[in-house]
Amino acid sequence: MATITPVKPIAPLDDATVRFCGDSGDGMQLAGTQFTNTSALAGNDVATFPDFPAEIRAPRGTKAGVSGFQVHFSSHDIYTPGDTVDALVAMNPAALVTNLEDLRDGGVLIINKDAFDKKGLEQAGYKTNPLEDGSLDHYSMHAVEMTKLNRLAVEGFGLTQKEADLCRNFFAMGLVFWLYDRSLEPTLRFIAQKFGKRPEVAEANTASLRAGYNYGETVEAMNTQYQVAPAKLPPGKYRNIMGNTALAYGLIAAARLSGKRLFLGAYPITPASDILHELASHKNFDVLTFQAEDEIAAITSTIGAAFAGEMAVTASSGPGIALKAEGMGLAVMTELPMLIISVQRGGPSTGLPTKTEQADLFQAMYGRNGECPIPVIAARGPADCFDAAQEAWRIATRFMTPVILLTDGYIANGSEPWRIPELSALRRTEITHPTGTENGDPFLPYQRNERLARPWAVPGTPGLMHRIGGLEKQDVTGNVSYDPLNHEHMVHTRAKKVALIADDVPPQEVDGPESGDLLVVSWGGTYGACATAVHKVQQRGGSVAHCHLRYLNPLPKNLGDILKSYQQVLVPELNLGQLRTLLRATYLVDCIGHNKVQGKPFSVGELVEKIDGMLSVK
Amino acid sequence: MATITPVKPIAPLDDATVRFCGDSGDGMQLAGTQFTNTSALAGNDVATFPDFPAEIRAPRGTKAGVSGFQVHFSSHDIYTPGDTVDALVAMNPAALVTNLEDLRDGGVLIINKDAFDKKGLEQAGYKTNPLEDGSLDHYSMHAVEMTKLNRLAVEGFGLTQKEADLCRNFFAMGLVFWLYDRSLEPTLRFIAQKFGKRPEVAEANTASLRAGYNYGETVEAMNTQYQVAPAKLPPGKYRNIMGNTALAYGLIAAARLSGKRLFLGAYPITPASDILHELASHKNFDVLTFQAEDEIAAITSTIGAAFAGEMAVTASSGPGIALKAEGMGLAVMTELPMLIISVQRGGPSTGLPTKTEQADLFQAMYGRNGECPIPVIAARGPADCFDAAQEAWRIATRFMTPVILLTDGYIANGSEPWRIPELSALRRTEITHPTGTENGDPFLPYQRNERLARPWAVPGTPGLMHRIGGLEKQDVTGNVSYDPLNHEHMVHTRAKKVALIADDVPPQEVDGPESGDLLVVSWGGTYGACATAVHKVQQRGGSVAHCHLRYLNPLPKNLGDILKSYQQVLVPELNLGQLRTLLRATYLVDCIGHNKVQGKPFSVGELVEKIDGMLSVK
Amino acid sequence: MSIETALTVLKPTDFASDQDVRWCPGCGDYSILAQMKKVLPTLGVPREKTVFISGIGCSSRFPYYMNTYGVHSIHGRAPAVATGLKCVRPDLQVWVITGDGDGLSIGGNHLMHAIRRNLDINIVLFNNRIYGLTKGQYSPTSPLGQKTKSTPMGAIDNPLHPLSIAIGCEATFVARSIDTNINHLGEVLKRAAEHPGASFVEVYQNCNVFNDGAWDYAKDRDTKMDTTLELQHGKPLIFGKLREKGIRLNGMNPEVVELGKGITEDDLLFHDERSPEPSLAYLLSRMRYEDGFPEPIGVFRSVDAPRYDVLINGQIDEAIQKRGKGDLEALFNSGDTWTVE
Amino acid sequence: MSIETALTVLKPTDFASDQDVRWCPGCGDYSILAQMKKVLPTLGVPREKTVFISGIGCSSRFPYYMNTYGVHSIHGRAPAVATGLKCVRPDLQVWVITGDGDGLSIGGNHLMHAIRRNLDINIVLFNNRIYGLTKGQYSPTSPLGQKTKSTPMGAIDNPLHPLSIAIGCEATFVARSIDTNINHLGEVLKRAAEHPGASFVEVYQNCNVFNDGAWDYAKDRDTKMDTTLELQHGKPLIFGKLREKGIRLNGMNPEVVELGKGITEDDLLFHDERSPEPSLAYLLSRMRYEDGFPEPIGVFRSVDAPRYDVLINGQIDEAIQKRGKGDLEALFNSGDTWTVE
Ligand SMILES: Cc1ncc(C[n+]2csc(CCOP(=O)(O)OP(=O)(O)O)c2C)c(N)n1
Ligand SMILES: Cc1ncc(C[n+]2csc(CCOP(=O)(O)OP(=O)(O)O)c2C)c(N)n1
Ligand code: SF4
Ligand code: SF4
Ligand SMILES: [Mg+2]
Ligand SMILES: [Mg+2]
Repeated sequence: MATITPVKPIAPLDDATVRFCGDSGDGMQLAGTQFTNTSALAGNDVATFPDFPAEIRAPRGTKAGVSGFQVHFSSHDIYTPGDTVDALVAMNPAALVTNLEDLRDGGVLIINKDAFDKKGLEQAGYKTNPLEDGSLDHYSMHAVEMTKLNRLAVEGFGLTQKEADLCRNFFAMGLVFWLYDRSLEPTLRFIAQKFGKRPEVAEANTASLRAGYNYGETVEAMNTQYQVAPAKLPPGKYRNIMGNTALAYGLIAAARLSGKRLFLGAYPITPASDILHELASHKNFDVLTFQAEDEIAAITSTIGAAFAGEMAVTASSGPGIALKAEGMGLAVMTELPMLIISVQRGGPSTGLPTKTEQADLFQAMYGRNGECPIPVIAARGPADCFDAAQEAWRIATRFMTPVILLTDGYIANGSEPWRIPELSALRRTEITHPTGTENGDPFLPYQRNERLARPWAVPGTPGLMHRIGGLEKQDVTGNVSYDPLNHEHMVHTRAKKVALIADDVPPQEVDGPESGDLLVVSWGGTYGACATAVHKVQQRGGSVAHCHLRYLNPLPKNLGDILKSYQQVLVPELNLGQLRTLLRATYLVDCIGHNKVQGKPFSVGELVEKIDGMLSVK
Repeated sequence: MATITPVKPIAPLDDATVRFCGDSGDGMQLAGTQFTNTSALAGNDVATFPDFPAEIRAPRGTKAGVSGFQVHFSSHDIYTPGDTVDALVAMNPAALVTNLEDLRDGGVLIINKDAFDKKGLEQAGYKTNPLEDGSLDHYSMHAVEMTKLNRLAVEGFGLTQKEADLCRNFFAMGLVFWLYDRSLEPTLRFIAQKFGKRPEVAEANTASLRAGYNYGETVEAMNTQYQVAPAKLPPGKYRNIMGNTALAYGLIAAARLSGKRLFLGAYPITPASDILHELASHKNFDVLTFQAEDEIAAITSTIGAAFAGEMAVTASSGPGIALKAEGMGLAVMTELPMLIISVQRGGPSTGLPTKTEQADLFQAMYGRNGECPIPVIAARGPADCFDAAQEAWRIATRFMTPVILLTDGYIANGSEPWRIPELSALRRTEITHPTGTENGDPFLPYQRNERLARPWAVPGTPGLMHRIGGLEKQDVTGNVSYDPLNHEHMVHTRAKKVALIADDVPPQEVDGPESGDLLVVSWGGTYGACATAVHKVQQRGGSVAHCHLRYLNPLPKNLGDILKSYQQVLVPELNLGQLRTLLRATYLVDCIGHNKVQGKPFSVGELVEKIDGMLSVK
Repeated sequence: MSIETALTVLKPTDFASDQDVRWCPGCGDYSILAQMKKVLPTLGVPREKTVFISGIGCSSRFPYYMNTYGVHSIHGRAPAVATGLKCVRPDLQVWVITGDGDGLSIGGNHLMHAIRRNLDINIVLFNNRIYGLTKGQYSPTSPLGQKTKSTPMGAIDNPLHPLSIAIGCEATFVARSIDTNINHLGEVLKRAAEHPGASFVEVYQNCNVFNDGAWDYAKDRDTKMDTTLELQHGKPLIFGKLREKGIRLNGMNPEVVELGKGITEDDLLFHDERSPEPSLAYLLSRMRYEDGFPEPIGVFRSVDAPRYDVLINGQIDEAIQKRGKGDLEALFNSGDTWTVE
Repeated sequence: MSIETALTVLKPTDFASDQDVRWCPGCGDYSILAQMKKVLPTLGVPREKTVFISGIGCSSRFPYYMNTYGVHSIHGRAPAVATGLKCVRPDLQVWVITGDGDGLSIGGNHLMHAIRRNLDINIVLFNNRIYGLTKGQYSPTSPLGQKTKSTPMGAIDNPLHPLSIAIGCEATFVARSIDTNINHLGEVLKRAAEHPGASFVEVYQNCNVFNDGAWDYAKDRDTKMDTTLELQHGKPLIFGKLREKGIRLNGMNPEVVELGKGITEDDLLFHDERSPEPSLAYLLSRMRYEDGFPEPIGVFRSVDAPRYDVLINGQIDEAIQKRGKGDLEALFNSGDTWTVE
């Protein structure tokens, strides 16, 4: 196969989007991750979007079993995994039929021809073979006998046929690596490390990878290679990171920098489980992970660990957060610092467990009995989870309050380059625990400082014994109190304490002109799509600015003024308008929503269209 | 004691408010209830407000152990138990000190003098004896040696001293009965019925009651008797009813009139438990009460019973409702009719379990993951619970949806006269279950009618076997679907279905002018105080109207227009402004809040003051 | 359970719904599904009178594959859903399908209470000693030391034994079977269905993706005769390839003995599934392979006791008998009333 | 439990907080409180190292009355709160106070899991067979037929037996005492405190307002010697006013026998609280007054086993030993990195 061929032309590109798709068993997530890492190492900015099938493995070859991984890589800053795909790898007919619509006209289509047999076509619902009926003519299509070629490549390593076929994703990777002129080195290192204990597998995977690469280099049909130059990212050391990993790192860093043990009380649930998995693998950082019997035990054990004086965290998603409602009430009443991480997924009820959504903002704000305010902040992307986790802990301890941190399935599983911070640049959270009272005075567990925070006295400290609980407390003493005016005072105090956080965080910034025709207000994981869309319109001279909220409760102090500086306000959300409702109620501003509830992120294109529409109406 | 004395003068009154207070063990609730019934039977309109101590019985004689019961009775329509008290019965110093501030200047003060010994005074925190230090001079005070007189009265019935003292509340009742010229008959009947099996106790109580009455008639110091004429209530047969009882009756009636068994899945919690108790005592109405192991089992068993085709209900309060959040999501996804009754109490967390509050509206609206709309309606008073329960069931079955019915501790334990409805006047809810499909067509469990309701096919029906659950459903077929556009369609469909209810309910009415200076908007248990306050100001010519909402989700269709017809909108609530937030977000109207979070209802006076203030500012 | 005779004779395939079965190829769940479909037609209960209720988990997808009524509810709550259903509709045959996580972790309390109430429902717990659906965390039945995604250094929670718990919660019917032991499994499911009261069945189920081989010792053709023991009512506890071994009681402790050499069947412990005292069943539930015992399969306990669904409806009948069928008019007019003209 | 020696010798009153005790006069909770205050000073753990955690119920007010750290948490969740606390702070002595409703109804699952994890906490369940705080509904331990506010025609749920459940859930320490049996109660609380692992103690407690006399048979001076049996390790099961009766094993069934007439102590069942096999403890937990047995009090089971709190912290130590104390810089830089100039 390795005949010498003339070097093919290389076309430079600004950016490109590749999607690998195939059956759940085809190793597409691995292919995507490797391609991402390689691109990142090549200096591109990258953004990824893994798209899993619903939890249960569907029968092989069916549409329900299709798994995809999209990588957007670029020579400039990017924030989204891309709207349309430039190159699609489809390992079987089901993958083709469910993904083709996202491939741009004229895009590269790489297909495993061997999978397009009668059964495969039937399972995908094809009446005729698309490889033969001309329906793919407007793509740059490469139907490769991948199964066959791959088996040949790994012959002689003593693998069974099933094992041999498991290498097929490396063949596909090799081909795409060639297409985008990528180095094989990082993946070869990965293979050596991962399969080191089974040399025959390592060798076979290597052979597959090279065979795919060589196929691209050799075969006449593939006549153009593309190259995406390194991006001009701010200088620094980078790595690629997934949202849940970054979140876990942020928690570990926050604990270390505040001198605390880290306790996670959690019950597995998609897409939050990886936080548990990640933290469980870092026990040498004094991280205790407790897989509780349910979400209620998860949050109440978290309350126990918070009372004990350590950094206590619970993490879950929609239905699991619902179960924590009563516990959150206790957390508010006891005024203990802790983090509640809500990785949003498609709802309501069990909903769409593997899909993303932003529909749990109301739940975070209001999903409890009584007047029960909890600060809410949201991360805007995978790498930002690192910072958001630390900021949440800072607020929690400064104000002695539980804090809800919202992310979503898209952020949690997506990845992007992360500029590795200098340790010295990280903000340390100073925590002081009272050590005693003066002159034998009684300890007053609900006496407050200027931020209305009460003292965090930890068990083991002589002289500070006290009792807390869910009944209304008398201010200052913390004794149970049924006094009407004290109750009103405490309801106001708890509300005011949360409101005061607005004084402790930076004022809201706006990206774009300080006033104008349109302001786009976003929160959470839609940051990338909104920022990109606004930039695009700005570049065309549109009078539009972007305001992305990290702090949802309390809202930033200057937000009202900002909103009133623009003629129109657009609030794009992956829900039916939850932030919009909050903004309307708070500022009486007639915000317009752009809402999508399809279990998937916004495309930049649809937002640009919406913005253009609003600008032209004016 | 029974010497013949001249008849004392009788002063006619429009209305009066009496409060009995004493230790939890003093039988004040019974005294209040008897006085209420007697007044109602005398044709007065009545409204009551029992005020329990927090759950645990405090040591006898302490302030924490004081229990009170207030009765407002009148010759005209009344809606509240009264702001200030005309006559206060205080059985001990602790009761006096905690209740005196509500007694109007010059009011009647009846005191059990025997309880004002050193220990009693100390427990109440009195430094000097108020009976002697002149501090009670501006009341019409009667310090009666009740303990002693009562023991004398029951001598000879063979009671122990402890048992004798237990009759003391009847002595106090007798005295008050005399004061307001009430008949002893109803209470004598009650005694005969209740203590029939222990004749010595019945006789002793009778003797105490009469002794108290005779004391009033005889003793020189009590020189005026008052009389409140019967009220001009609409003609009909009346009885006195408590909110939780009326609610239970409403449920029983709704079940009967829709041809269903009634299933209640509930876990005890104050102040909702009485619904369970009441329903459990009416098993001969085919009422099944299931005391579940917790609130989660309560709501999920309710879902099971709803799937089974019967009328299924769950009832709880704040923390218990929080635990039902996940179950409510399943109820929404399965689109089954059922009722979720939330009897609000003071929050957050365990809060103030025996006190009232309106702070769980947000929880009802938003306390779940995902876009998860549930219709919310609220009862406005004790008797209204009867109607509200039936209306909730009507909506649930017509639209195939869970419905949340909000009441509160004030309504639940309060009582008022209830005009007993004619059976023929009650609205029947017609329910049809599909019995089969045509020509062997497959059954489509998510096919919708014009109200977007799906068919309620019940197990046992041949040919209609189907499966439901919490994963997103394909519309029409009900199969699990991960399709993005179907998900969006279903999210919109569920939202629209709830929105359509607004077409099915009467338009919002306003009490007062159709436009003007001020509109007072209220919901739930504050109806009485708001209506009374608005009437008072209207009588003085103030340009104010009252709009009381029964339907909170969806809001009435004409509400936006109504709000915009007034210069100002006032929203009084026993929370920090939850309805106000909804109204602001929905209509962008700058509603003003009047908020109180003290675990007790509004007084008419404070609302009048607020209204006057707003009218004068204008 | 009240069983009505179906008019038409049904086949296993009649119980298959039109939905694609979506478990991983090779999953033990398939075999349990197949046995269920085989058993149901033999019970004489029409499909429309049969309801499957489950929580969340791979196992809990079960109802979708049955052409009966069904609820795929929320995690851990199936026993409670079933309770509401069965109370108002005691005429229905109700099955609860759960997993070791669904039933023993988040749903432990409901399981416990459904069992103690002795509602006439049939609970089948698919025990694969792992969380399948969420891709491989340890479960309450995972052995100490098991390395999973959430326990990279090994599990440190003592595993729960489903049958011990059930017996600790006043269970009236307790049994165990194995996914691949198809005849035995069918028989056990049938016995469970026929038991009037709450039946609790643990099925050893293989998750070949996240915990492959967890039960190999009990399933392997070569070892299973030595590692499991088929319980039979009134029979001594004998096992082994040649039925050469038995269980004898030494005080309160069971011990494995070889038959022959002076030990006869009469020296062995005899199984009595109907013993009113649950201590024997409890003792059997403690016999573990890792302690050198064969693990009993079959019916551990089957005793008659009042059923909650019958009692709750019985109180209604009794109330009606005593007080007459409820009369709304009389109810409304109870207590003191007065008339305003 | 790691016990440190207090420098000053404390008295029972030192453990009283400044809050008024607000149970009904005559409530059995007072006596339990008094015994607790007596026992704590004997344990040598300073007050500040002691934490009481409860749920909701009359019994759960307990922490307010102790001059230690405390959490009056939410209904049923105390074991979970305690778990979080004990994991991060194994140096603290943690008590969980719960009721029959709090612990066995809403909180059953947490109780079960705390017990099986064998965390070193001491769980005391005040069993008054009623919901006290909510004024008189039946509880999971209320007997069949009991008429309460929520069961006007009598309860129809089979009662749960707290100790049977605990033993069904792998408990390492299980005991029972009675509120008014003050010396015995003190002794049992002390044993519970000293047990390294999860201790579960059921206390028969009288609610004189809503369920007065529920335990009279076991408390009444005239009958208690016949209706209860004080367990002693290694001793035969003897009871009766004259210690004239005993418990003998007949197969797997216990039976009451009269001593003398050919029956000697040696024929009786001997108590072995340290038996690795929990079947004896289970059998003892089944002996009920209503079935003609004396109800055992004292320690049913006390065996050593690995503790969750030790193991979870042990894994941290092991990880540090193997991989070094976590280095943030190294963590951040793990995996492939690249530098942008
Ligand atoms: C409230 C809630 N918490 C968590 C989850 C996530 N979840 C789904 S199934 C499952 C465990 C499944 O394990 P098991 O019951 O053993 O079933 P299996 O998949 O092994 O058959 C979990 C944790 C959920 N769906 N809902
Ligand atoms: C979530 C929730 N549900 C219900 C309640 C109401 N409640 C408080 S205590 C209690 C039961 C108390 O019974 P038990 O545990 O036996 O304690 P006791 O009062 O008898 O000591 C209930 C149902 C509550 N506080 N929270
Ligand atoms: S993950 Fe395991 S239990 Fe779930 S379907 Fe696959 S093999 Fe079966
Ligand atoms: S209600 Fe019962 S348990 Fe509660 S304090 Fe009173 S006597 Fe004790
Ligand atoms: Mg499992
Ligand atoms: Mg109790």
